[in-house]
Amino acid sequence: MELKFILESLLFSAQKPMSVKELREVVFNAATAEDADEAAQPFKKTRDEDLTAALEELVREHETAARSYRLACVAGAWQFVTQPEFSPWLKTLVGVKTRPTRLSQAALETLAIIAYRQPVTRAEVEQVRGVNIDGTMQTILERGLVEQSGRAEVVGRPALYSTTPLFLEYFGLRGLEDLPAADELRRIPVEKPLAPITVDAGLATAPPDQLQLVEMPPAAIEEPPAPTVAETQE
Amino acid sequence: MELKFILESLLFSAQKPMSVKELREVVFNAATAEDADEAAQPFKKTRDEDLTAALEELVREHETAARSYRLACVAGAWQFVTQPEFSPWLKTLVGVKTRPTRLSQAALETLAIIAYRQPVTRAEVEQVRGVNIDGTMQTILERGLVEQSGRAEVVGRPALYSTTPLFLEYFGLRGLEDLPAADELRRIPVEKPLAPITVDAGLATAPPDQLQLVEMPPAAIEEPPAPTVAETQE
Amino acid sequence: MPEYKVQFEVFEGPLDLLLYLIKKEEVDIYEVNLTKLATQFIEHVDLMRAFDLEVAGEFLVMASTLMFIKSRELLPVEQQVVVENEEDGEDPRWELIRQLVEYKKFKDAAAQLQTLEERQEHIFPRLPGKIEFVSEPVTPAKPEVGIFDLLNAVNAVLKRFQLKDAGTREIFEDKWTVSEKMEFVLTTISVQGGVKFSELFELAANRAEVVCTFLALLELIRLKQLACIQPEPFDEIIVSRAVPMAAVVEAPAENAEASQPSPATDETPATDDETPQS
Repeated sequence: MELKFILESLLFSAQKPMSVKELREVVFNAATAEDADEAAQPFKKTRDEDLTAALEELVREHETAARSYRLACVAGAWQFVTQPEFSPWLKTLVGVKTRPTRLSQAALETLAIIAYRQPVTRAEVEQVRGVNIDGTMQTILERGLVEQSGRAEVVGRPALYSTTPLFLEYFGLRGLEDLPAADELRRIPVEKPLAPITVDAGLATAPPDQLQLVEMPPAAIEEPPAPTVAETQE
Repeated sequence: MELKFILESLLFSAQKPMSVKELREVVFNAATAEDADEAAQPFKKTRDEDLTAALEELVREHETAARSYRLACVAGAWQFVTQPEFSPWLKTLVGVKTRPTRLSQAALETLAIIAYRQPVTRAEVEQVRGVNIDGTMQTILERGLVEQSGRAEVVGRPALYSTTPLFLEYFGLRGLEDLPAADELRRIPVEKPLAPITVDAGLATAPPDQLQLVEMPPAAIEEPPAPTVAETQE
Repeated sequence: MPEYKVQFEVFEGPLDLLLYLIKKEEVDIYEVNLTKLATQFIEHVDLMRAFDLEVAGEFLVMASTLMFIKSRELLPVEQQVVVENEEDGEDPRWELIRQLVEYKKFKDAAAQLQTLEERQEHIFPRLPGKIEFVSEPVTPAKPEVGIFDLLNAVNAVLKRFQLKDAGTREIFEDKWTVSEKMEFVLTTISVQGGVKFSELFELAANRAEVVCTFLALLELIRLKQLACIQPEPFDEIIVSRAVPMAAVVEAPAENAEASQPSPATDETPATDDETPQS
């Protein structure tokens, strides 16, 4: 029995990444258990160097095999991971497919305001955004990202809205305190500019050649425009 | 992107065994999602035959690679499993499997008859075994390995019994056709030797080669008995 | 049926005992001397009784069948009794052999199932941890920037001030207003055409100013004056003027020649046949 295959079978079946230490413990325990299997006993004195060497060899072998998965070491823990190019199918598998299309910019703004100012009334959000938010509120309510959390003690007792746990999940946040710049944004009231500064699109002053480099027509958004990418990639 | 690698990555990441149907659905959904990845789209029309062929190829490839795990199909669902020789370490890792106690010889015999002759009445099983099977039937019914599957259209309309999917899972069988020497045992009206049976051992009339076919050496149990199966399979 | 328990430890039934006896004789089922077998069977039944084991009815039925066969053998053919149930002169010896052969096959099959049963105890399925695709960045290049990307970016900028501010907690006058910053942002972009997100904050004196600038940015985006683009996931966000509707027509041609930066796949995957065999 080769050590590398033992480690492979362990990493293959483990529910979570395993460190060299954890692997050593399993190999040791299997060798010294009361009813230890004969095959397991010779590995009693396996050292960390042996383990590391075997793991490195496994990495090489799986790399050569070039299958849809590979052995990887992340933060000192070893695990099998799938190659990134299979993510479209894996996402479908784990049900990200049910994750609806991306939120619109309007919905994101509404959501951001609710997230930072919760609990908040619809009127307050509208005041900050300067537009009617009936549509976007409905969207984010339906998607379960916000919910009614009470009623404000003011005239008419309007509904108060807060974000839901799903909101945190959707954005990969551990908690509301994880929101970027939470402190500042909670405190500073957005001052509405007295007048829209440049509403008129015609006032663009940038020379055309510059514009072409930087400005991107909505159509170009899907694919990153080649020149810009090349410049900024590294 | 090759289909087999897509399936491999799915089975590699799935939390449970997946049937061809489930795999087809994932491949289809990934291809037709609103924001479907370009790489996923070409697999929209993948047929079950394509999937099965790809899976069979994967099985062969992993068998050839001879690593610590393999791709297996149990009860019509595909999954990666470790090779049995690594169980000393895996037991140490995940703890001893919580498998029910092993079946008694009597239960195994009853189960074998039901498996090969299903659907079958209790009386038919008793006839083959030559004993009353009330006790063993109760055991295997309770363990969910067999179930009542109808009633025979004969006097008294006795219950008919069949094996369950759990039966296949318990023994790690892909399907009923995977039962060892299935063809032979399903229909065996035993051929009557031409001459009457000998009173005296010396007068044996049955040719030895015929006899050898009938008796199965226990050694052949590990692997499905290759020659016998091969001859009768097609 | 308490009586079965004891017997089953020894033999699964009369057929099992018969097979055992045949095996002991080292002859094939078809070759077995049934007369001899009958004698041995009855001996064993007697033995079981002697050991005070309860003997099930099936053993007694089998014993009588064997006795019948044995007695028939002793008579010349013409004197043999014709049994009522015997169709086309069915030979009870053959009937027993047939039953034995059939039972033997299933007994073998049961042994194979047992092997499979034991084998399954040593097979462990792969139970991978759940994959999670929670955070958006996993999705490949979608350069349009969401509000949270911006927030993340400004957070990074703010962190730079965290250390600076740590010691001196002065109270700043609110020297900046969002309106002013909106003008600042627009001016900067007009002059430079487009700026990196972080450049907008380079001159900021403290966190309050950063926040002000950021809110200005948000407001301008809302007014559709600005567009934020992230060429690659995690790349620096580029802030530029939103394209006026009229200008769209002119722009696209430039982007047509999108390069195909597919990195040469020199490490061509080995064919699967080459995977190491051990």
